[in-house]
Amino acid sequence: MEYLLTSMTFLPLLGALVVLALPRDNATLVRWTSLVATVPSLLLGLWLFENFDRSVGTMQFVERYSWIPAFNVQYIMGVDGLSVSMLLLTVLLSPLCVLASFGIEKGVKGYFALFLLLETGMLGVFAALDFFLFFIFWELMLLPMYFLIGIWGGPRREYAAIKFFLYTLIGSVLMLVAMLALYFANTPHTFDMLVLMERAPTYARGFQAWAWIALFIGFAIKIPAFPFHTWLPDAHVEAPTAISVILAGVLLKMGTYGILRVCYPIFPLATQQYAFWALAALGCWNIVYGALCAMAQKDMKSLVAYSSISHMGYVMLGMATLTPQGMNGAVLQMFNHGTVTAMLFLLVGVIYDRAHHRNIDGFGGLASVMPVYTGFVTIAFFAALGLPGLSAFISEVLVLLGTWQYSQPLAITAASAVVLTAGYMLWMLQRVWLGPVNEKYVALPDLSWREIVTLAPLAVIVIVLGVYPHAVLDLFGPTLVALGDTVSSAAPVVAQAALR
Amino acid sequence: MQAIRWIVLLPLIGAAINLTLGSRIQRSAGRAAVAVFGSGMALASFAIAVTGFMRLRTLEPESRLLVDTVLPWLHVGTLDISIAFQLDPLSAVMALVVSGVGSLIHIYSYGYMDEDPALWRFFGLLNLFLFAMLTLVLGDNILVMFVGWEGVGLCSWALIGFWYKDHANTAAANKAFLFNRIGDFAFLCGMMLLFWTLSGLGHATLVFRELGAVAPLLEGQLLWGVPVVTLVTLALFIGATGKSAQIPLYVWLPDAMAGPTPVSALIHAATMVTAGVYMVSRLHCLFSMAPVTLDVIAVTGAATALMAATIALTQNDIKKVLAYSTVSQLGYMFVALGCGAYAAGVFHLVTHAFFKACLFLGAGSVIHACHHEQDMRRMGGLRTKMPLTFWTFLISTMAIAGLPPLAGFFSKDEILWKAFQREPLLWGVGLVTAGLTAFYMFRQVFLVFFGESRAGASVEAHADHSAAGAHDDHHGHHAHEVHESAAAITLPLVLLAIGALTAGWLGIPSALGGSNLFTEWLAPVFAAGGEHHAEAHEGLELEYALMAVSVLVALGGITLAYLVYLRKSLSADTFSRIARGVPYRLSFNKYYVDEIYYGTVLAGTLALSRALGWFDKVVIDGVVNGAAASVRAVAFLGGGIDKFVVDGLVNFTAHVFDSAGGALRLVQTGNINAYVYVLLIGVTAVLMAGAW
Amino acid sequence: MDLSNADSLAYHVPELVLAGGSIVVLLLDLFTRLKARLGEVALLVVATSVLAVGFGAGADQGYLFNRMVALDSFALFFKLLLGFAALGAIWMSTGSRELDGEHPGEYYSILLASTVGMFYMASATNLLTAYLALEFVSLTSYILAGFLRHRARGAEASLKYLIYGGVASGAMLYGFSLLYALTGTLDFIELGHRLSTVAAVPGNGAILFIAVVLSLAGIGYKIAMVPFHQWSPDVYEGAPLPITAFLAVGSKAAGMALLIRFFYPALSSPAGDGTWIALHGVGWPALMSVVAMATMTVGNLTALRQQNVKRLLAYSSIAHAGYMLMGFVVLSDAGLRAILFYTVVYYLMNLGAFAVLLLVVNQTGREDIEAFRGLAWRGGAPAAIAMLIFLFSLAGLPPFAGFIGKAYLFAAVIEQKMWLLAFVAAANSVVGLYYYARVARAMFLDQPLAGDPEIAVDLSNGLLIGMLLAGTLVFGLWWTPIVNFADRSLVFFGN
Amino acid sequence: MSMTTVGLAHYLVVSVVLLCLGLYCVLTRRNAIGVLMGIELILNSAGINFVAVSRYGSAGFDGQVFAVFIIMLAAAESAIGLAVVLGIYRRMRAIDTSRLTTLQG
Amino acid sequence: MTAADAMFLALAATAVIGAAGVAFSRHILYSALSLMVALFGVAGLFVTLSADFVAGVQVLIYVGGVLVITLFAVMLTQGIQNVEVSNRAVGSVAAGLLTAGLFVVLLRAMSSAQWVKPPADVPTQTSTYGIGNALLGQYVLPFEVASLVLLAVLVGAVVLTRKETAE
Repeated sequence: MEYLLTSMTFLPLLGALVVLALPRDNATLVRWTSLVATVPSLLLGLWLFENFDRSVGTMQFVERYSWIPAFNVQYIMGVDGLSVSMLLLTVLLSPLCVLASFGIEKGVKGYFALFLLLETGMLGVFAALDFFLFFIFWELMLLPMYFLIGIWGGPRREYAAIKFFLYTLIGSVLMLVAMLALYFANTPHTFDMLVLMERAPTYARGFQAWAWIALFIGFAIKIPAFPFHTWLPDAHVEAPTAISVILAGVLLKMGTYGILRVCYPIFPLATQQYAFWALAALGCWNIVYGALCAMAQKDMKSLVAYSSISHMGYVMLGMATLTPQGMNGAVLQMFNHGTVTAMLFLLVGVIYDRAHHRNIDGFGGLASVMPVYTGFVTIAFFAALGLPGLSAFISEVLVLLGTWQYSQPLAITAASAVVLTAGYMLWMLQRVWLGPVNEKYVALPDLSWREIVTLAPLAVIVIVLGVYPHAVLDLFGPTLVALGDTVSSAAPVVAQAALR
Repeated sequence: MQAIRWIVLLPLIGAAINLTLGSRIQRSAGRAAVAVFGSGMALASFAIAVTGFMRLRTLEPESRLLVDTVLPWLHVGTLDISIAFQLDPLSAVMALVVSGVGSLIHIYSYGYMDEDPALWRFFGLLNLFLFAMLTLVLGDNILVMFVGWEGVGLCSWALIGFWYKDHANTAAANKAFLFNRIGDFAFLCGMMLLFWTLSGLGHATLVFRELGAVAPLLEGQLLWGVPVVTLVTLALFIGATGKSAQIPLYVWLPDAMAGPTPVSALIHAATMVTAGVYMVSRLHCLFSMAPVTLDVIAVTGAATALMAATIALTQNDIKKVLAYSTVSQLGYMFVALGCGAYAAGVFHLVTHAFFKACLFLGAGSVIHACHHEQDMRRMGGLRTKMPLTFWTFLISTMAIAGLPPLAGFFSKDEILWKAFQREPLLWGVGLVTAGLTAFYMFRQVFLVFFGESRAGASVEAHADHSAAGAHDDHHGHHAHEVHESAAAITLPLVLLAIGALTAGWLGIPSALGGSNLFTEWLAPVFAAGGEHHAEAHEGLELEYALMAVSVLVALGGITLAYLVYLRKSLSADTFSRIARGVPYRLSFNKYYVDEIYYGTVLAGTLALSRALGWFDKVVIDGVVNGAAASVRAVAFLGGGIDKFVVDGLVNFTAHVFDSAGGALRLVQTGNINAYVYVLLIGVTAVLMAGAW
Repeated sequence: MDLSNADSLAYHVPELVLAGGSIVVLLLDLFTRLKARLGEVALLVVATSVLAVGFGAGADQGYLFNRMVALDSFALFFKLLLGFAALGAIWMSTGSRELDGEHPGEYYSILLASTVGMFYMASATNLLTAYLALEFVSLTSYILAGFLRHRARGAEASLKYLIYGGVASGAMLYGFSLLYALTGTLDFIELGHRLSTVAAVPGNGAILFIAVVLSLAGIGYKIAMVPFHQWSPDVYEGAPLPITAFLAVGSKAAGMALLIRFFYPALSSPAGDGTWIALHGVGWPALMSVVAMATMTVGNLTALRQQNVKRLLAYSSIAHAGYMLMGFVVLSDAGLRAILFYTVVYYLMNLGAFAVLLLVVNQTGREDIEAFRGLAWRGGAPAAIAMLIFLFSLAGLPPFAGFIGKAYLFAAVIEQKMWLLAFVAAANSVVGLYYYARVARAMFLDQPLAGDPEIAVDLSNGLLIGMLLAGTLVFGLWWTPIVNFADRSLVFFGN
Repeated sequence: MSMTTVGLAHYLVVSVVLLCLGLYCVLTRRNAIGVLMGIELILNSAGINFVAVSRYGSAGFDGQVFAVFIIMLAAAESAIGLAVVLGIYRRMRAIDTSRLTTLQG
Repeated sequence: MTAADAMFLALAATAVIGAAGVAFSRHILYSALSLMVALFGVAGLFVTLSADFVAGVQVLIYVGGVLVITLFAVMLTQGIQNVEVSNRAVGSVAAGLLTAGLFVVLLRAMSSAQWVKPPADVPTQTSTYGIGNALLGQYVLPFEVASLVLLAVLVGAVVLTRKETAE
């Protein structure tokens, strides 16, 4: 499996090209081709999951080729536990999203081609080990995302799309500046992340500080951390279902992934310095703030979007603690949030497809109209509110445990969100699914087989990981321990200019 | 010991099958199939629990511990948690009660829910509840217990809102879950504090059987100047108040009566609400080290017992009376725990499970017979129509009133005795409560079973609405004749009544010549906690005297109820007019606690939420994007805000940039002279800046 | 190698071909019936010239015509680029509907002459040649801008251009005269040598600064940098579209070449480690970095509200001049390399955008954003996708060549730790995206209205767009050839 | 600078005056031909400088040659300028620059 | 004050007054005539600088060529049709301030500058001979290029003024 990561990353792109070559009028063929195009990556992902050596925290399956020698840009792909879990999440969600997109009628070819391109971008981000390559993949996702929201989105899609685009770009340009500064901080100049990590102890404190902040803002916009989050509700509300799923399920993770992949090992000193305010306090605030905002929403999707903000707060908080529990919890939360929120968005999409609106007050009693649907809703909602036995509980409790060691007041504040989360989740459940049946929606059909197939795997993952979290936890345990050590043990450089 | 897991897993399997395939089974194989399957799982679980219990009995008292490790669960850093179950005397007792009473209620449910189309769901949820409760009880560490702890909350939510088409039911369900969550939050905090303190001491563990050994290490550990163990236990106790409906988190329990009656019996009387009691007993090694917490528990318990009893006096809903009575009885248990008498608390838990379950089921039987009428003022005279129900109900009422030799007498008396030893004032409160209990319970009996039938009588306007018409579908059936319920309903009643009659005999104190088997059985568990069970022989006379007093008080309460409600020689109005009716109104309106909570906490949170939602939409969107309020004001004055929001200028920054762009466009007048101006101004400006 | 007039001729083939071609085209127009084929003839001429330039690559380097012009890799680079710009412009002209029947002989003749002027701009090493070349390009540009006489906007553009250019080149001339007065020489290199002593004389600082600033006016107006930019949107809008493209790409590149050639040898000296030291006492790098920031900001902000795509691209090209100036002010070889690199990718993507615009203008007769409404949904999907890629490349998004170009510029700036400049440029990239996205939005997100014509891609334009697109895509992922080429082209006299 | 002998400085002053008057002319004139005249003044002022420096500074003919080129190019510029103006006049019957503002923004 | 000085002053005054006339005159015809005066003044200054050839070119090309075309254009556009005779001036105050500012800046900078000094011994040549030599020797490339420029301008001017007969 020499080209494992490369094939995994670029097979969807190949699929996109095939899709573009298909006849325009045969939508069914396009749909199925796209679905098939996501499968090889999924299989490779599963193979990777199986064959990844879980006992070590080092990079595996590394591929390294020279790309632009003049600029010392290389093509380096490789995975450690952190990347594997995210790759896995991506390849799992992609086929489901394609399946969930079968209802798209307009510009089918374009939609699926863009989706597959997006998948390549996402996989590339998680596999790239050269900063320049990373950046290119990072930006590669912007375009498809812009169009997927902008063309296939809701009524205010243009606004949402451009807002998403601009916000992300602001982060990107800051990242670009920091990346180039880092490039010049090393002699010989390099973008090789592994080398950059090795040299981490030689970067001066001041340089680390501002570069960290610049990168952090870039990543924080993606997470999205307060106060860079306002693009998220808009983007989610307007995006088509599958795109919301990808957005919440994978794209948000890139922010936290980036922090762990770049900020932590390359700027350990700055991480130490800023972890509290930038990550822990902000994360904690995200948790509570997102939950409170979610409570005030009237649109189901926007509620779920704010719940994402809240849940991503756990990730930030957990990773800030640098404790094994906190960091493992954070990464596990990334994975779990990916599956749980994917379910939530798929479920909201189901009702939107039928009723063509998402107003929480506009429904009622769907439980008796669509019992199977309600079953999945219940699983997803209770997973989202952190019910023990379901996956999100594990990660949240780990994060909270880690946080307690780090700062008790933060842990208590964060833990208080369990009440708020339960509040808005149940409140929505009550108003939409319970109560007297709304006469308008008596005749809504229950889930179709296609919808069940998209939801069931996620539900299974949610339950299985609640009982046996080590299936995923083991992947990144050693990686995170090493990462935590790097950051904890970082010491300032003595009398040595990092920038030449 | 591989079998223990099946105590837990069988109900889970039952739940999984019934919840996923149940509706098909019910459609193809009939309602009975679902019920039999569900009940069968519960019974099987009970059977295994019995074998486990038997197995324990064969062991030496000190080694009565069976552990079944199922799966390593969480191993991160110092945290090492497995999914494991343990059977020791305490958890065995609980498991027996839970699965035993649970099985009976399963059977009862088949009779009670005879008209409900979603029987499969009901049985599925009951099974799921059993699973969760048994996990709570049998879990060998705090985290597994927490799984059950929240799991029962989930089931409680689902079952209270079982008839989800009624908005009130779902509201009650949510309320229950949220109040439980508040407790869970505290529980979580306590757990984390405990874990990290122990971890810091080099003994990171949350496993119960190890805690006993490491607990003494906590001595002298401080956090924020307070002993850690006190903080831990207080936090855990707050968790317990949520689950076990104690002040200040009790308010959900009465509302929870919106659920079907078997649910009230199972969850909100016999099992789930006692989880707090079980938890405190389970962790007695910690609680015993925290005298402050014990005091808090005792006082809270006593206050809850008294307060709930006073509220129960005036309620008209048959189930609400029982609900407040439950709250009150749980208060008793906490008094016992607060006094360090864990065994006594658990003993009362067990007896209470029998008689309260029986009472609820009896009430259910009545409600069922009266076509879902729950207002006692519309009942009466059912004694003859439903003899079996009446007798079982009466036995249980006598048990709860503490009349010897029924179960309640022994357990309550032991608590009172321990309370007296600890602090006579506690005993006093307990005694008053006992009297009130006897009064309102017999008030219920008299109103429901004696006198003339008042079915169809009009009730005052201020009747309690929240539970009055639990179930709209069944209105309009009033004209039917009331008759005794089916065997599926009466059989459990009888069995439970027998329990209510005899369960107390397990713990006849030595003062009455008994051997107090129950305390002895639990002794190995509580030995580590240092519970004193050296009987004070010199206080024997005192003990007799106290027993007599409490029996007299109970009889007094019964007599008063008789005078007011049966003989009517005393008018209830006389009492309600005491002190201008203030006490009556307070009691009738449950001290307005709901209203206060709603007005402060809930309204505050919602207001904050709305404010932040607005803030997020307006201010953050504005500020983040770098434009101050002034810019917005300008945009607004310019009449541009609409265009701006609607027409999709990305955000306020865009607006600023756009304005700048607009301004720059104005410079581009198209007049060539002006262009040359700009050129020259540019040059001159640069020259001036550079030359000087 | 310092050749006299007669010897120089052998090294002067590209210019001779162009100049000859210019006359031949005119004659063909007058005396033959080849009117419809003149575009192809002009293409052939430029192609020959470009080939001639190419054959000169790697050969001897030196001064020609008594140090009037230089023959070095730097000049070669720009001549190639300018040749390609002319090729593109002519190609577009042949397919442009608005130029149909508009005196093709004169048109192509002047276009070729203009190209010669640009070649001289890129290779001038003397104030006189520089001025002459600049005026040459200006004069021909005035004519070309107003070539469509039936269009009022064309004449207006031409007049404005002329007046503005007259003042700007007058100012530059005055600046040159002051430099001459201070040093007594017209030769760039000699100027550089003498200025270092002149600048050391107390009291000369102010006049030197004035001379530099005034000189900048003429060159700055060619590359449309603030505050000498105002002519460009009007002229771009009024001129025929291929000419707009030619001005935006060629004229700007030639100006950039002259700017570097003038400022680097004359106003700074190499430090030996790949960086340059500015002439002491004249703070032109600081001045220019302010100018660079102002240029990109003004260009981007003003572009935000444009409705006319041609005009929008005009402002965008102002902004891009600002980006390129970043490479200019860092005073390092890396910066120069970045500029060279950027001119190449800028050529590809900007010409590409104009080519798509031409397609739309040809078929709708309109050049505002509305003309692009729903382009992707009315048969023009390939064109829309191409436009999208060009625009987002202009915006500097990976994986397109524009990003790499911008990355090099940023890298040069960051290497010299000019954080403010980097920050302003970063902010500008974001603003820039917004208006490019507006066009993208019109093409993809908006639905066509009834009556919007179908857009078909014809072979000629399609081929041009395709080639530019291929370049934009390929160089976005594999840009080693350009970077090597740019690296080799950094050799110029005074270096 | 002394007033006794005419030197470079004197010519420079004259050229500065001409430059400024030319610029003033360009700024204020609304008649396109007037503006073009202003440009001629500017070019002339530069020409004076070159010739003066050629005389006083270096002995070569560089400056004078430059001046010849300036004159030549100025003529060319006028030719085009006037041609454009005539073209505009033919169409619009006006050559007022303040009315030539269809291209703006 | 020597005769040369007087000559300089007179010619400078002529040039400046002429230029002022161009700049301030209200009538476009007067402007044109003032321009002629100014150009003659400058030509005279060239003579004082021993640049006879340049002066000759100035008179021939400028006064003889440019000015005649200019007058022609003025007549074509205004004199004959009499549409708008004025040479309207707008914003004179601001423009005055700006140019005055520039003037002051330039003069101040010049006052402290040290101009280039002539080399020690200079062989003098007659201007015309020298320029001729230079144009056909050192500056032959610009000279040739200039011819190309003029050709292009010629063609362009023709195109721009040609009546649209074809259409």
